[in-house]
Formats: sequence, structure tokens, C-alpha cells
Amino acid sequence: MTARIGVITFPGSLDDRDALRAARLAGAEPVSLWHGDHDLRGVDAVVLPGGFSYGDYLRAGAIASFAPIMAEVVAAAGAGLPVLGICNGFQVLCEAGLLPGALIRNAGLHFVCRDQRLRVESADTAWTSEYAAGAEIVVPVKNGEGRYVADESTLDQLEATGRVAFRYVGGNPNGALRDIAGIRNEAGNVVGLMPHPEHAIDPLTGPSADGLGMFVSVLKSFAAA
Amino acid sequence: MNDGMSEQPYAELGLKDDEYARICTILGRKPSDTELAMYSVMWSEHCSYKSSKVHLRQFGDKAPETDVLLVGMGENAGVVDVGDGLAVTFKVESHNHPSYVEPYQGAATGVGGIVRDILTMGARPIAVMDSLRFGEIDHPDSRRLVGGVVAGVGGYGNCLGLPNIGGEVVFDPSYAGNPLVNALCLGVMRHEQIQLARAEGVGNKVVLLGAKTGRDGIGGVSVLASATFDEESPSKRPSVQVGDPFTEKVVIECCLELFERGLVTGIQDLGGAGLSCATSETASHGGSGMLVDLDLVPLREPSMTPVEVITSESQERMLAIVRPGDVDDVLGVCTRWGVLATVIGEVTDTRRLQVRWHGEIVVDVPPASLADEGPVYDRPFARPADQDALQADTSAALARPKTGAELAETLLRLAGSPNLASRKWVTEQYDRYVLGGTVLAMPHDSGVVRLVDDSDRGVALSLDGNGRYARLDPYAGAQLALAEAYRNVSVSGARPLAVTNCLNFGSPEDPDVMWQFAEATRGLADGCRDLGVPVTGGNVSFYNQTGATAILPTPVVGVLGVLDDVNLRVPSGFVRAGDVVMLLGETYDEFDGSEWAWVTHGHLGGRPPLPRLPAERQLSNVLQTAADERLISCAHDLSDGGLGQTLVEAALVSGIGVSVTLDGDPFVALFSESAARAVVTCADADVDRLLEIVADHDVAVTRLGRTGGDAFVVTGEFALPLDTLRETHESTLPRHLS
Amino acid sequence: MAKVAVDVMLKPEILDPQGQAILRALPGLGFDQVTAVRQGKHFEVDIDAADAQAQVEKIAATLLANPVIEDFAVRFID
Amino acid sequence: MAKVAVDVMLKPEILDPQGQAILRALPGLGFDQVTAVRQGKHFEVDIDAADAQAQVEKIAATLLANPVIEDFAVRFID
Ligand SMILES: Nc1ncnc2c1ncn2[C@@H]1O[C@H](COP(=O)(O)OP(=O)(O)O)[C@@H](O)[C@H]1O
Ligand SMILES: [Mg+2]
Repeated sequence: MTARIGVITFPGSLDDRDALRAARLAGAEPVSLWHGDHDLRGVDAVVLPGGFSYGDYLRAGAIASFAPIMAEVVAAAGAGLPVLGICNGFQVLCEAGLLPGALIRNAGLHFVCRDQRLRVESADTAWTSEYAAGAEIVVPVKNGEGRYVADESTLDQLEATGRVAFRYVGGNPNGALRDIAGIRNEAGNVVGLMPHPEHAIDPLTGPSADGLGMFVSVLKSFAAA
Repeated sequence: MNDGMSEQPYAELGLKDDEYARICTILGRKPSDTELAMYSVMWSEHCSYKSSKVHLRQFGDKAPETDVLLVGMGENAGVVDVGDGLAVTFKVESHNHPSYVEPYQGAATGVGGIVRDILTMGARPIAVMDSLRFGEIDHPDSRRLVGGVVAGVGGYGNCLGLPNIGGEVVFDPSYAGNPLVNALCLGVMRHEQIQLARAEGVGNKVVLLGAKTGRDGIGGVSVLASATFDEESPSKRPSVQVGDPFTEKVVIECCLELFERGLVTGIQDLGGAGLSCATSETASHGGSGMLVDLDLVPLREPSMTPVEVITSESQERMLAIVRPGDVDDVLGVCTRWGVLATVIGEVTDTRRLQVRWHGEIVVDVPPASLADEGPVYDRPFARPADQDALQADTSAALARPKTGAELAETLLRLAGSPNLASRKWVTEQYDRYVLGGTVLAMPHDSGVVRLVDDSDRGVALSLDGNGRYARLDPYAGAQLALAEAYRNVSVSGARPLAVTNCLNFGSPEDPDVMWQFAEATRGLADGCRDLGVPVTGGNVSFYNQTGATAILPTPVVGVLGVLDDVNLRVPSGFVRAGDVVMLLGETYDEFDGSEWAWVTHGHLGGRPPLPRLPAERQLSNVLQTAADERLISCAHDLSDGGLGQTLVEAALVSGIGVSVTLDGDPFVALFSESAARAVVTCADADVDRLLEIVADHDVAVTRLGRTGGDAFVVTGEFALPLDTLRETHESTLPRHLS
Repeated sequence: MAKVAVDVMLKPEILDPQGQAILRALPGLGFDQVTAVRQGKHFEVDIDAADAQAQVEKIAATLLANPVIEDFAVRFID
Repeated sequence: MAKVAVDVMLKPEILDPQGQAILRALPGLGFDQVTAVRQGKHFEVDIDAADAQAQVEKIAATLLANPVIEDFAVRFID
């Protein structure tokens, strides 16, 4: 049976259709999920897509983290469901407390959209098993509030426990501490990152197809399970 | 009804004596205060096109035969058939004056406004572009204006989830007190999804969707964009409109769902003149009447007067016409999206637009008198007294670089000059990836997007203008802008189909400016006829002047082309070393109005390069055929800065150098701005077939050299390392604007 | 040295989308007695001048607030 | 009805590039006695509750500020 990957649409989500397309291209059945429902429709994995949920007013991801569906996401993540937060989705995961730290205004104060080199630091998560640890990939980054911050002890702990998932290489676009582009939870089922793997699934429309691996990874994790 | 027995303040509202008299004749009485306010905004230059109408007619009269136009000029935006049952709509519009007052919000609401125009046609907006002009880059106000405008364009477009796929940034002293902010939006729909702005069907309900109405931009269009902007008169300053892209995003999704489910019979966005415009236009075009109850309009501030409510330009609002039986479904869809929706009136058989306030009819007018029968002026125009002297002052006497070192120095200086330097500082602030359909965007010559997921069909778009050329000869200048956009679309491999334009000029009350306008429109209309691409819509912005000094006349032209298969798109940068580099088209000694004359001598005089429209068509045919046959690996048009700049840009895209050998005068070869030229690269194996195509179309071709290495080499003249070029090219904007 | 706070708010007649978004979110979080929210900026300025208040007023008017759409208030913290 | 102000500031240990940018711009405008600027958010909340202060404290802690990176202060305006 085809695995089902759900993508949540919040009001103001923008890259939801892109995430659905990436899931489909990877071989999954894409499923649209609605912020206002208390229902994950039995999907095998959930993506919180990029965008400006609620306009990113107040703080990026803050209002969305209280959406009805987030209660379900939090519970399911605790039970091991693979959850991926991309950009705004990463911000929502941090605001919801599923991942530590926060994402704040870029150090350069501008929105930055560029093709970004990343190093895969953790290849043993539900979303990164397709990559070799240390592999470099090129994926678009585009955000105005993408600077990852956390207090020193949290950062040290992330490093010590191998929970930095992706790091910027060849230039840090937003001043993120320790060049952190993405992190994971301890179990490895929850991953959040600022860059956009769903925009790197076809060299025709993106800088590479390097991002598809994240969606393929999660499919393989079901097969293995 | 208050029929105003006392003198009415029509002059303060911008109405002339005879215009006021006409209103009285139409109504058979004096207008009420509310009616007067409505006529004042609807008959303003901005809304009525009263000074430009007689000239704009040529776009229709001279339009080339075409069967691709599904909706022509006159609607919110034209609709073009691109095949496979798909249609696109696109339009460019100005938000110049508001952007000077509040750069961020002015630019942001400019994007918001044009996006609603596209949505109104029934289309899903899928991309935006922006054409920007400012004073000198080192002007003390530039950082505020450029920074604010770029952040505003990005802030709104990014939050709306529309990729920004191209545009322009130009610096010239004439725009210092009058920046130009022109925004374009592209939308896609299936043929059967076209919506029209009509109120039809007696008893149908009028539903206002989106943001609450506040005191934003009251009198904005009539006052701000329809008179010379004068910093000294703050009383003329209307309150600024603040954009709410989040609300616009949910309004878009909500409207698209309403269209999809067939729940609206007509729709119109609220832009300039707010409800005055939306109600009168839909009623007029539907040949019906309408009764609107202003008390039902949701307000941000309860104390608003009827005049304020009906002229407010609050953003993010749409007016939908809905069958009574569908009202509940419409409100349900709106609730799901969190969009406020209110029935505020209904379609009637009176053929009158009637507005009720506190139970009293305060407006009772024929809708067409507001929407379509405003005043029309054939304003006097005359060739400016200094035009001959300007044209006589050619660039012939300017000192030219002679040695290889001087040529290299000139090339470097141009590559780092404000108008030719890398736009990355700007374009990095725009999301070009969202929606996943962007095939080409900056730094390529045109933006290319795939239209829908299940088809490889795409469109290419370019937006170009050159105020200096237009100053020297507005007729030729408009054609050169058209030709450049046409060429940019062609180098990507697309077939040019249709045109939009934004005409930015000074005061129409100045005969010199009016002459520029008349010549530019004539040139553009003739050019579109000759290139076989119809104008589908556009926008006019007058009164762009500070005191008596007008901006350079600036027609900005957008050309849209279609690619049957986006996989065949041709990028503007070199893609591999070892390709043969060829120049298509003929080079003449044409330097008047050039970037070289401006950057190295501060000179503007003479006559611009000759528009060579037949040659543009042939060049375009060569490029399309070569793209279809997958012969060329890269194609880049030649425009500002000439061949030198084109090779620099093509090389820097992916850091592949180039070596060329130039025949004749290397200065002319490198820096002339002759039109109808492009550089292409191809593999050795494809050269013969390419030459055949070129010969078939009677286009001149010159073999220049090869790609490769890490420098820009001109045999016998100079070798410039790409690193040096990149540093020079990319540091200019950040240095001045960060 | 003085520490001066500057609060910059959109003028009352200007749309405040951020405040609106917060207001709409509150009932869902169980706060239903809030009738209005407006969001502005808060600056804290350390300044070493005898006429600190006057200087900060000027800074607020030139740089921190855009008088076309915003009002500001200046207040000593200590 | 009470009007309550909430000021939200980044914690002192978090870099505030907005404040830094303002600080850097000031000398050029002739203000050279400013030694530090920090930028935060200012909210004005109208609330119809007997325990207005307590409610707003809760709103600030739940929604207006993110405790991971921000501190807040609540104060009655009238
Ligand atoms: N304001 C802008 N917004 C978006 N893209 C822009 C803007 N200005 C320039 N660009 C993009 O930067 C690239 C270089 O611009 P330019 O040199 O003006 O192009 P050209 O000379 O080919 O018209 C193009 O891809 C253009 O679309
Ligand atoms: Mg070009």
C-alpha cells in the first residue's frame, strides 16, 4: 500500500502545494490536512510546510502553533510519527515546543532567498536516511526570520547528542548560531529546517534535485518498519 | 437628499467648473456631497484616463490581427490563450506616488493591487515582477526609498506566496523626487474560468469580501496621483494605505474556491476609488442598477461618513455578485477561510446606482456616468522647444577609449555602474521559488514559469523601459522598450504573444510632456503592430514631476511569450566551457543615450539607437527555432552596455569565462547599443545547423570565440579575470544600499 | 546616563494587521474578554546627554517613527 | 475596561541586529551621545475583565512573548 504523507495547510501557508508535489514525486500519496481539524486522517508522516502562517504577524509560527491540528501533531510526534517542519513549519515546531530554540529575524535584517549549500549532519533520522552523513546538498533557503537561536547549554546539548541535522556551509545566510540550518528531536522522527527541500526536487525548477531525498527517506523508513 | 443649495467645494475635490456643470446636467440637480465625492474620484485622471484615452485608442485601432486574445483591453486585465485550454492574464500598474510618501507600504500595496486585478479575471495569480526607478544611487534619500520599496515589494509578494520572476532597477537623477514603482502580476486559468466584472441578474446580492473599510487613502487616487505632488502641502497628503498580505492571501484562496464552485456571477476588486469604482463599474458593465446599503459595510472606525466609506481605498477587498440562493454557500466558504463577507446590497432593474445611508438615499446616479462617461480631454501638445537642440547634441565628440587597457577599464566601470551592476541585493529579497513552477528568474533575461503541474506549457515575461532613450525620442524610445522586452522573451526560447505597459510621465497639463506621451503611445502602438503583438492592457501614471521638472518620459513595456515545453527554455548564462560564441544581428556606431555616454561622460543627447523591428522579428524567429531544436545552450540579448556587458553577465552566472576576437573597431563592437542583437552559444556539432537557420531568416551572424577559462578575454586587447569582474559587478548595490 | 523608552504605534486610523491577527487568535486560547489589540514597537535607548529627553524625542521623530503613519511616546525608565 | 501595555524585549544575551543598525545610523544623523539601542515590541490591549492585569500577564506569557528568547513587562495605561 502506498504510504501517505500529510501536509498541513494553515491560513497563510504557501509551500503546501510544493510539499504535496514533492511527496507525490517521491512515491507517496499526498494528503492535504487542514489546520482547523483535529484530524491527521491516518497519515504515515506529516509535513508542516513553509509560508507565512497568519502572516507571520507577532512572531513567525506563533499563532499557528495553537491551531487545533497541532494538538494532534504533538501527540502523534510523541508516539513516533515522522514530522517534518520546513521553514515556517520549523518555526511552528519550535513555538509548539516540539523542538528546542527559536527562529528570529535574520541578522542582515532582510529577507534572503538564495541557493544554499548544506551539510547533512545527522543521517539517522526518519527524514535524512537517504543521505550519507557529511554529504553536502544544495537547496534554496528563503526567509526573513531564519536565525536559529537557543541558549548556550541547549546548543551544547544539541551538538553533544548529534541533534544538529543540517548546517549551512559556504556562508550563513541569516546569522544562525553555530550555522545551524536544521535540528532533530532525540528519537529522530521530528526534524525541522529552514531551507526548502521541496523546492529542490527537479533541476528544471530548482537548483538541484537534492531535496527529494528527504521525502524518499521517510518512505523508506516505513518500508523498514 | 442633500442637494447642496450652497456652493459646493468641487474645486477642492479636483473637479473643474465645466466638469461640475456636467455632473449637474447628468443629474438634473446639484449632486449630494456623497455623489460629488464619487464623481471627483471617478473622474480623476487616475480613474478616468481623461488625458490619455484619446491616445490609448491606438492600441486597439492599430492592433495586429490575432486570435490569442480571449479578453481584450478595457477589462481589469487582458486574457491571452496560450493553448491546451489554458489562458493567462497579466498586467503592470504603477504605485509611484504612494511609494514616495511611504516606500514600504506604497510598494507593498502596489503589489497587492495588481494581484487583485489578476484575481478578478478568475485567474490564480502565479508570479509577480517589479520595475523600479530611483534617483542617483548616492542620493541621500536613496537608501530609504530603495530599501523601503524593495522590502515592501518583497514583504507583500513573499507573504502572498508569489514568486518574483523579474523586473528592473534603474537610477537616474530625474526620479529623485518621483520614484517609479511599477508592479506586474501574472495569473493562469482555464478558458472556462474567466470571470467578468459585471453585475447582472436583478435580485442578485452584492457581497463585500475581505478587510474592513477604514479611512485609508481617502482621496488617494484623485488627489495624490492626479496632481503634481508637492511636499509643501501636507494637507493634500491622504492617509497612507497599509497592506495586509495575509488577508489578501486568504481572500485569494477564498475567491478561487468561490470561482471553482461557480458561486459568483461577477466579481470586481476594490482598488482606486474603492466602492465608488467597484459598484459603478459592475453596474455599468452589467447594464443594470444597484442598491447598496452603506450601513452594512463593516467599518474599522464607526464614525466614518458616507463619503469616507464609499471612497475609502482600504486594501484587500473584493466585491462579488451572488445569486440569492448561493449566499449561504458563499458565506460558508468565506468563514472557512476566515474571510469577512457581508451582503451590502443587490442588483436592481433601475439602471441607477443608489446608495442608502441611515435609511436615506444619498446617491442616485446612472452608473455609466461615473464609470465610463467621464470627461475626455484632447490636451494640447507640442514638441518641446529644446528637443532639436537635445537631438543635435550627439555623443560623436565624446572621447572614446582606445587602448586595450582603456577598453578594459571602461568595461569594468560599466559593469560596476549603478544601472548595470548586479541586482542581486534586490532580487535576493524576493522569493523566486514558491509555487514550484519557476523555471527561470533573475539573473536571466526573462522570467519563465510553468503554468500548471500537469503540463509542460509555460510563459516567459520581461519588463523593460529606457527613459533616456524616450527622452531623446519618445516614439523610438517606446519602441526600443518594446523591442527589448520582446527580445528578452525571445532569447528564452519563447514565442512573444502579447503586451502590457505602464506609461509613466510628468504632468499632462504641460504640452511638452503631453507631446512625449502622444509620441510614446504612437510609437508603442506602431511597434506592437509591426511586431504582431497586441496590447492587452496597462496603466498610465501622470504627474510624475517635482515642481516644473518632469521625470524622463518612461514607458515600461511588458512582453509575454509562450513556451510549449518549458524544458526547452534557454538560460542567459554560459553553461559549459568550449561552446562556440556567436553574435546574431548587426552592430552600428550607436552611442547616443547609451550607458557608456552616461557613465563615462554624464552625457545625454542625440538620437537613440534605431528601433529595427523587422530585424527583431527575424532574430526572434531564429531564437525560437534554435531553442525548439535544442541547438543553443545559452542566449542573452544585447541592450544597455552592449556586447561587453552581455558577455560579462553571461560569464558571471556560473563562472565560466569567454575569449572573443572582434572585427573592426573594438570600442563599437563592445559598447554600441544597437537593437535586434543577441549572443548565443552552441556546441561545435550544432554550428552548421544554426548557421542554416540564421541564413534562412536573413539574420547577420558573427563568430566571436569560445566559452571557457576564468577570464573575459578580447584577443589583442585585454584579459579581465572573472573574479575582478564579479567583485566590481556585485559590490555596487550593497555598498550604497546596505 | 539615562535610559529612555520610546513606544511607536501606528496612528489609530491606520490598519494594524498584526494587532488584528492577535485579537482573532485570543478567543481560541481562552481569552475572550479582550476587545482590541494594537501592536507597535518598543525601543530602549541609553543616552549620555543632559537633554536626554529632547534628544530622544528628536531621534524618535527622525528615525524610529515614520510620522506619516506612526505616533510615538517617549518616557524615562531610569 | 482597562488598557494594558505589554513591552516585549529580546533577552539581553540575544543579539539584536535591529537595535544595532539604529545605533550605527545615529552618529550620521548628528546623535552621538547614544550608547545603546534595543528594539522590541509594544502591545496595547483593551480588556474587559476584573482581573485584567493577571489575564494580560497570561496572554503575554502564552502568546505575545516567546520565553525562550524574550522577556516581557506589563503595565496599566488607564
Ligand atoms: N526590481 C526587480 N525585481 C525583480 N527582478 C529584477 C529586478 N531588477 C532586475 N531584476 C532581474 O535581474 C536581472 C538583471 O536585470 P537587468 O540587467 O535589468 O536585465 P535586462 O537588461 O536583461 O533587462 C534580470 O533577471 C531581471 O529580471
Ligand atoms: Mg536582458
